[in-house]
Amino acid sequence: WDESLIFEQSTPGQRGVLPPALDAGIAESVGDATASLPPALRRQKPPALPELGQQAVLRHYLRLSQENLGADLNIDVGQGTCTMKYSPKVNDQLIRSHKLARLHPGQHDDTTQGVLEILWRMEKMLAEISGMDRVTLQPGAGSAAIWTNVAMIRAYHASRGESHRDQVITTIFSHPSNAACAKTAGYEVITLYPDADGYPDLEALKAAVSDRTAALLITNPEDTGIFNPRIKEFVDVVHSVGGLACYDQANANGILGITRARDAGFDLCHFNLHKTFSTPHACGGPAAGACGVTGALAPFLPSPTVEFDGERYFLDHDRPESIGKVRPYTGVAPNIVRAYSWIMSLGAEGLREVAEIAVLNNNYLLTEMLKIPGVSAPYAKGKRRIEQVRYSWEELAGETGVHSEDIGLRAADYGVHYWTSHHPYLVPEPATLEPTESYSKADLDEYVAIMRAVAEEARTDPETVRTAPHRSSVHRNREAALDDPNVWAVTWRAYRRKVLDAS
Amino acid sequence: WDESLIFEQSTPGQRGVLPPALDAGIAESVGDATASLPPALRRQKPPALPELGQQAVLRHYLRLSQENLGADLNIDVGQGTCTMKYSPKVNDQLIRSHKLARLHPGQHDDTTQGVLEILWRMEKMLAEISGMDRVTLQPGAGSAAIWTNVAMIRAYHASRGESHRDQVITTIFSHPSNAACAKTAGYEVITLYPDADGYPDLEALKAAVSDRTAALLITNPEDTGIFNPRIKEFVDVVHSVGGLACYDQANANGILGITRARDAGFDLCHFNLHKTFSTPHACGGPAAGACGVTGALAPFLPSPTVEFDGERYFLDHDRPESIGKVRPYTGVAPNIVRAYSWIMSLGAEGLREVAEIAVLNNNYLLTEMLKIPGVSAPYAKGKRRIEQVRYSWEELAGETGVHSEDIGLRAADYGVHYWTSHHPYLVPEPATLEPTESYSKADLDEYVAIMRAVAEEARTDPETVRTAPHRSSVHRNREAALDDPNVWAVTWRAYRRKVLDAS
Amino acid sequence: MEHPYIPNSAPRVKAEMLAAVGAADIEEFYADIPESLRLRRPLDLPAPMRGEADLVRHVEGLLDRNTSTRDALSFLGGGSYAHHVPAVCDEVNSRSEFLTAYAGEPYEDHGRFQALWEYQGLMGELLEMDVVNVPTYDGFQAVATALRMAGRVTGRTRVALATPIDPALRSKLDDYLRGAMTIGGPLEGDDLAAVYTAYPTYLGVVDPKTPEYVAAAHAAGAVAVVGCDPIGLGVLAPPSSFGADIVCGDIQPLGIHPHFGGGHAGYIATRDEQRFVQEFPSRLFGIVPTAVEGEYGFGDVYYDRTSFALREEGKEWVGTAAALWGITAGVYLSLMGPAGMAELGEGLMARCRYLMDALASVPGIEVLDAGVPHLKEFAVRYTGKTAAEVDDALRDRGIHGGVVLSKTFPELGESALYCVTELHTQADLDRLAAELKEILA
Amino acid sequence: MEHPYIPNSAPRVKAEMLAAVGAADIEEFYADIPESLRLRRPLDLPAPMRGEADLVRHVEGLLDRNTSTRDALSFLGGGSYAHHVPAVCDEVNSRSEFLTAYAGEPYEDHGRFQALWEYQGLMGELLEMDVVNVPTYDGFQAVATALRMAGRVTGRTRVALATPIDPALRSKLDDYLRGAMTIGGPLEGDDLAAVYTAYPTYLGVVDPKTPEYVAAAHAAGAVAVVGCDPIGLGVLAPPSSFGADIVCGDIQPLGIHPHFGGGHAGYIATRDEQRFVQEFPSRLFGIVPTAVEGEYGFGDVYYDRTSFALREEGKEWVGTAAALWGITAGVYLSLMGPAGMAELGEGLMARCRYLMDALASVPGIEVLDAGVPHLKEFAVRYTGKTAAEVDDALRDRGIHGGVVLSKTFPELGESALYCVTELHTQADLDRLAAELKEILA
Repeated sequence: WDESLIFEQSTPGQRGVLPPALDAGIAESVGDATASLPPALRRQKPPALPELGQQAVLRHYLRLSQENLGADLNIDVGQGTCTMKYSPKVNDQLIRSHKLARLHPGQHDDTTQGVLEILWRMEKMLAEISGMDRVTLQPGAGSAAIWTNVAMIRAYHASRGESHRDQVITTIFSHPSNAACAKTAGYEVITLYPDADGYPDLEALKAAVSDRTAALLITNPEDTGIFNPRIKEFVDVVHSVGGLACYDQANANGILGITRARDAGFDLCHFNLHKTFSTPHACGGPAAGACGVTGALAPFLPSPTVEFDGERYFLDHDRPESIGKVRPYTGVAPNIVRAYSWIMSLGAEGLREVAEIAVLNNNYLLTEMLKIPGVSAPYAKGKRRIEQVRYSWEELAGETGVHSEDIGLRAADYGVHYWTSHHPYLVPEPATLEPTESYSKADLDEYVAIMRAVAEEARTDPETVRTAPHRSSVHRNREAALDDPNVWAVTWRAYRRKVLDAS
Repeated sequence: WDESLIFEQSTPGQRGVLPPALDAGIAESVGDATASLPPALRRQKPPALPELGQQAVLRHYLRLSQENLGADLNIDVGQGTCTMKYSPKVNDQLIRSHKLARLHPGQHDDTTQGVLEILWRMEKMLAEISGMDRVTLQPGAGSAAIWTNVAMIRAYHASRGESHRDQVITTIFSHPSNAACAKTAGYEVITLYPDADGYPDLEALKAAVSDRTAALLITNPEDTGIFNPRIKEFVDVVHSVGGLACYDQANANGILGITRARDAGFDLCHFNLHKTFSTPHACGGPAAGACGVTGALAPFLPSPTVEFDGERYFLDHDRPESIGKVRPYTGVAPNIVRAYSWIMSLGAEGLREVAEIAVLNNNYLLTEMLKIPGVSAPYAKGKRRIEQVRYSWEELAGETGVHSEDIGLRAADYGVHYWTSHHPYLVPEPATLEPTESYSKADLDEYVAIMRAVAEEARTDPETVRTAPHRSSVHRNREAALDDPNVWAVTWRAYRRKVLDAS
Repeated sequence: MEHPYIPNSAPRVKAEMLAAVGAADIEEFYADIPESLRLRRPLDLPAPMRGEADLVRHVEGLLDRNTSTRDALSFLGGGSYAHHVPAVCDEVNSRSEFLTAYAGEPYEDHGRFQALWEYQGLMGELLEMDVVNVPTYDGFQAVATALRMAGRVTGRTRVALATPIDPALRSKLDDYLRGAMTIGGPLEGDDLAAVYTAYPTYLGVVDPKTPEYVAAAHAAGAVAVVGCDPIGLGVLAPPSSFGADIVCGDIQPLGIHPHFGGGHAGYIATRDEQRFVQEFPSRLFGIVPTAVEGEYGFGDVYYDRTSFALREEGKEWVGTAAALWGITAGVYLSLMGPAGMAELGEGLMARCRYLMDALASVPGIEVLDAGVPHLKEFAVRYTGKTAAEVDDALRDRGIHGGVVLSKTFPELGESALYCVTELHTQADLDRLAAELKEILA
Repeated sequence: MEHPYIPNSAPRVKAEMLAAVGAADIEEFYADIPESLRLRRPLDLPAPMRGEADLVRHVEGLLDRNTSTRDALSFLGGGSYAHHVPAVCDEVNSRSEFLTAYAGEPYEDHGRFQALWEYQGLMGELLEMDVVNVPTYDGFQAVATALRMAGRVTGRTRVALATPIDPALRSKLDDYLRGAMTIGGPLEGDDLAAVYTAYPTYLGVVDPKTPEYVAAAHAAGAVAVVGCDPIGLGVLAPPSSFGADIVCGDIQPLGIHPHFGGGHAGYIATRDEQRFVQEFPSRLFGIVPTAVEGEYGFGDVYYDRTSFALREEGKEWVGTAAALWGITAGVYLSLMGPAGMAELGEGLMARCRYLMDALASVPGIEVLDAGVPHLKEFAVRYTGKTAAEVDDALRDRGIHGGVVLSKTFPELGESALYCVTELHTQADLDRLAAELKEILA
């Protein structure tokens, strides 16, 4: 398909779904209830929404869905640091029950004992996995969890009269939200770069810490896939000046049951339930995040917490030191139930198998990728990696002028994703592959074969790669329009006004 | 995609889903229960099923689904006489409830009052729509409903000591199952052909009837879309010799609320719930059929019937004259509930609108199709049609050598279905279009535009049409293999043996 | 009225289209229908529920009056089975692409053809047979057709029944074979077209003599037709291994919910011999090369035997059937694999035996055929209470008891057919035994 | 262990891969992790439920302990709403292609980009505003970000609240604006960055003075931020019509189930002025020509303002958010169209007024703000019983009563916030009134 815009498919008078009719008794009793509105608050002109029959709406969105490449449909190991593992269909089925979907989050606890028990049990399981004392499931995603941790760090220092701590230290290979959340919370951000071996620079950290240090926000393994063996020293350095250590565990998949945040001395950590615990990413959310903290930080957890008195589960809103709400209610319940179900289907032994196979897959992929001429894996040459590897096509680019981005777009022609990864491009011509435990050896072999084929094309027929995609729904964007205020168009209204009416 | 065979994707040791573990207490108590099997009945070698992880199985079938063109995704007016109307998603949602899906049909009536009420109400509604006295919902599809009617006709005559009636009369434009079911039930089949105007030949009928006549099985309108205005005379002729008149109402969509089987004197009729009452066709079933009969035939209905004593719904198995079972239990319940929901969303006024718009759409399509050079609509020139039209590309074929079948395969390249329709090809180079009420004017215009484009291609570039499809998952079959016992392969086993091992 | 299901009901569109076809009004299209046949009043139907939410409330309200096998512990079987349905099965069969497709060609509907061909192949592995049809309506139809196929193959007209069969199936056979074949009599004779054996039998028995029935058929020059629940074939030998000629039955247990009787689909399998293949009325999909080297195409094998092609000269008759359930069963077998089917079969036999033992110890219950192997079902006889009384008492305690046999198998006395599935835990089985002990005390 | 979710756990494959990478065992990959950090015991987790059916039974068993808004008549609102969700919304958002997609490029994920761009456009029509973001997490985040945008646009730091707001939202704002902006004070002054108005208010009022609050903001040189439940905009004037600069809120009412708080997604809309556009932290999808004439492409507008591009130099921060709900809301608005949204709004106002009238006649209930228009919610004060007592009594009668306000709005006394939706029939509303009459008698 190349499906047209829904706005172009409108026919006046067509209806997609009808609201329930108003009972005659109500209509008789109240008349036109909208008559009570002052004229300025009564809509004068109906919204210019398109008018379509139900089947036409359905067909439109089904076709758009077929123009989209979900993880269920491809060998999805190339989403940068954001590879999605298999999200079991049975968990989707479970959360569709009206017992969850049509549960109002403001219901009395007596009517929500089932979901509260799941939240409570999930907290206990994540506490065990991280070694932390308490866990909140309220944050809506990984970045929101980072924000939540920063807010708790701020509240912790404030409670101790140490609000003068105004610096947060992070590393360049940590997710940008670590830096950005700290800045938004009012902190000055200090960024550490890797040393020659690819580890965050411990000496730089030592130079950076002071009594202004509020916290270190750090990932391990970083997106390079290299585990920092001196992580406990990093934590100790920060603790030595009174700062807190906060562990971004978005990359936890390879170390489940192997090592835990608490064991390295961290005060806070967070997980992405969608990355590590299998919930689907839904085109970019809703996801779900979880923050684990030590007892010292627990008073600052978002409100409410889920508690159990031995007989009954209940929400505790009476938390005077809490940072309050980071989100309405208690979190993205369907994803929490999915993640709970996933852990329950695996158990301790299964989680460990997840980690081990994810790491095996990654090192297998590394071995095979490095056989492709033009590919390298910067830093820590010859070392094993944990969950992912940031590769570089620098050599191929130098040879052919074909860039990593081009390779990604050409990969789309072969039916797989490939993402060049986060700014800034510290690694030149980067590509981050993360196979997780979900993909079979045959899948990994196929992915490598695609990479090899594209690399060969870059040498033999670079134009084809540079002008890719050729087999996608559409061809390469003329991107300039996206940064030009005179023509960018975020809505159909704006497009009509700025582009259609102008031509 | 061009997805490989699932048999080619197997890796030993992989598992797709695990059965529940046996409780230790059971295992201890009974030991190996299979040990009780005599060796000849104990499977010695595991079945050579493929071994795949769950995600791989899912991905395989999702990709196959994307290689399939459901009615939800295209302008599906070209499925011969079998066009599918829009099957509302809300009805699919309703039938997925465990209250229906996980209802065992052998449950006690006290535990199935809800579904029995729906069956009962559905019978009443179809009785009103057809004018008949009783309706059974047991048949699994349209052809099974035809069989059921034939079986009731046979039982009726037998009950009256008239088993000498051994002939059934039908028309060439009636579905082949009318002729085939009658034959299978032991009847000699007499087939009427259309007269010059396209109506079944009344004189031929008069010549055919006798005291050997068991029944007339007839469609109206036939697949030509022409309503036979003398239908009552046909019925009267058959009645005059003691035969029964049975109405194949697969094409009822255009006459809902306009005219009824009973009004023309019919003794039996049947509907396809999937054609007329919107249930999805599921790649060719399960569908659902319904047979309506007059009181005289009611004793012969399949067993059980659904009855209501004013307080409670129940299944009545005590029906001594019944033909018995045509299918396990009481029919394809999910489709019956869907069809019930569909009627309930429309009501009498809505059903009439369905009929009227279906007919309007058909006549609009006829007008537009006839503007394409090379197309004709045989019979009854200039007359309006009811629900569908059998067109002929005879002129185009004569001019270009491109056949109707080629046009259909080329239409696939434009993303729509087109089916040449049933044997025998009485109409040369046939194509039957049936737009139903589900498609918008814009849809119909697009379909006609595709037909016009293909017809033009047939003139300007016949090779492209003759070798179509070009944009489907695969190219034209080498069909000879399908009729050669030495190479046909209905299973992977047979393919391995006859093709792979042989080469 | 503008209705969401009828886009051209929008008045402006309607007027435009009438103008395009040169009609004054829609009545004009019905000019051929004589006035005497016209219904000149609105149909007498319930007032519609045009709001989708109203419809949902109405239908959900009705369905809520059912007590499903998820709501109450169930031991019902006897032809419909509440085995576990893996989520992937439901996911695949609810895909719009499969759910709403119909009769497309092997090109734009390549996926459907491949999925059904793979289903045939997966069943072929399970059954160890080379020909399997696109599913027919249900197991009853499969058996009925298999027997008529046997009649055509042999030119004979009598079917002998080797084992007890489902009385409802018997009713179907009586109707479907009427005039063409007779049912009953000994497993021998020149008139014998087929011996029909159920494996397991309707009463759940894996009859050790099954191979002997097959041999008897062959000795008489008849076709051995075995009706077989495929769910057991991870542990039970496939009937082909002891010589069955036609194997048939229902695939509903393979990943398909009971759907109150809507989950049935029939399979028929034979060896790859033309004398059998030519007698199938059903469609048989085959794999075939295409114009492009290396591509797999699919199409109809030997189409010119069907009533689609030949009308009354075809074999019996064919319409659509239950293709979606065939695709679903294919998904199920792909998920289960050899190990899953073996574990499942072992688990069923173990649970069945455990429950037989447990009920045998309940005073007032006699387990029938306790000495022979059972797959998942077995019959019991109640002494002291009627089967209906026991069933009512179980229902009061939130249990769907076994299928009552008292009317259909009067020779067994007050009896019922209990069925286990892999969903039953030890606690479930113990609970049944405990409740029955109380009820029969 | 071979697990269905871990294909390479099959021992033979594992061995083959280890050999390929030249590793003796998997421990080798963890060589960099110091022994002191290694967990040398199994995690202490519940025993797993490896059989899918076991898992289903366990989780369904837990969820069955909930009483949903389908199980009991509900009048809960206050930020989460159980409006009708058309089946097509659920169908689209459960498609694997959308559900499991993530961060693909505009080519292989063209569908996601187009669906989200269309969502922006549909919201743009409803709001009559030219810029709408890809959804952020929830309405709270949308309001919080809108206010910080206002702070950046004006260079000022105070937010004045014109109307009562959700106390939970207030908690969010206190955290999110801390250190950057203060909340409270008059609707005037040189320090005023924004006036925030809820429309309708948390107590359900469509405040006739709303345009005046907007005007006050403008008079002070501040940004007028209006928090708006979009469900009412078929009948309520869009805030842009009376000058709102930033409109924001939650789209959960638009075709998304409450999901026990998982159904939220936030929108932020502005005029197409660079001073606003440059302050969005969120992604904004734009339509763009491609290399092929006539094709529509989609991509990120003005990406170099985000933290993805600039880390701490970007505007606030951005991660993923709630894209699937944006697609869903787009489906909803496409289905409803202008007529649907108008009928829906009229129906909500009528039911709300009817229930206000009905409860006003119940002795012991005082309807608050009865004289001004309400969309779908209103507050009542109980005299004689506490709100908790009334809520308990309603629950005993199978009704989820309105959100209890006694603790969050002590100034209102013993009070509760009742919400109607289009799902309520007259009988439902009459039933509530009758039950309350009994309870308060």
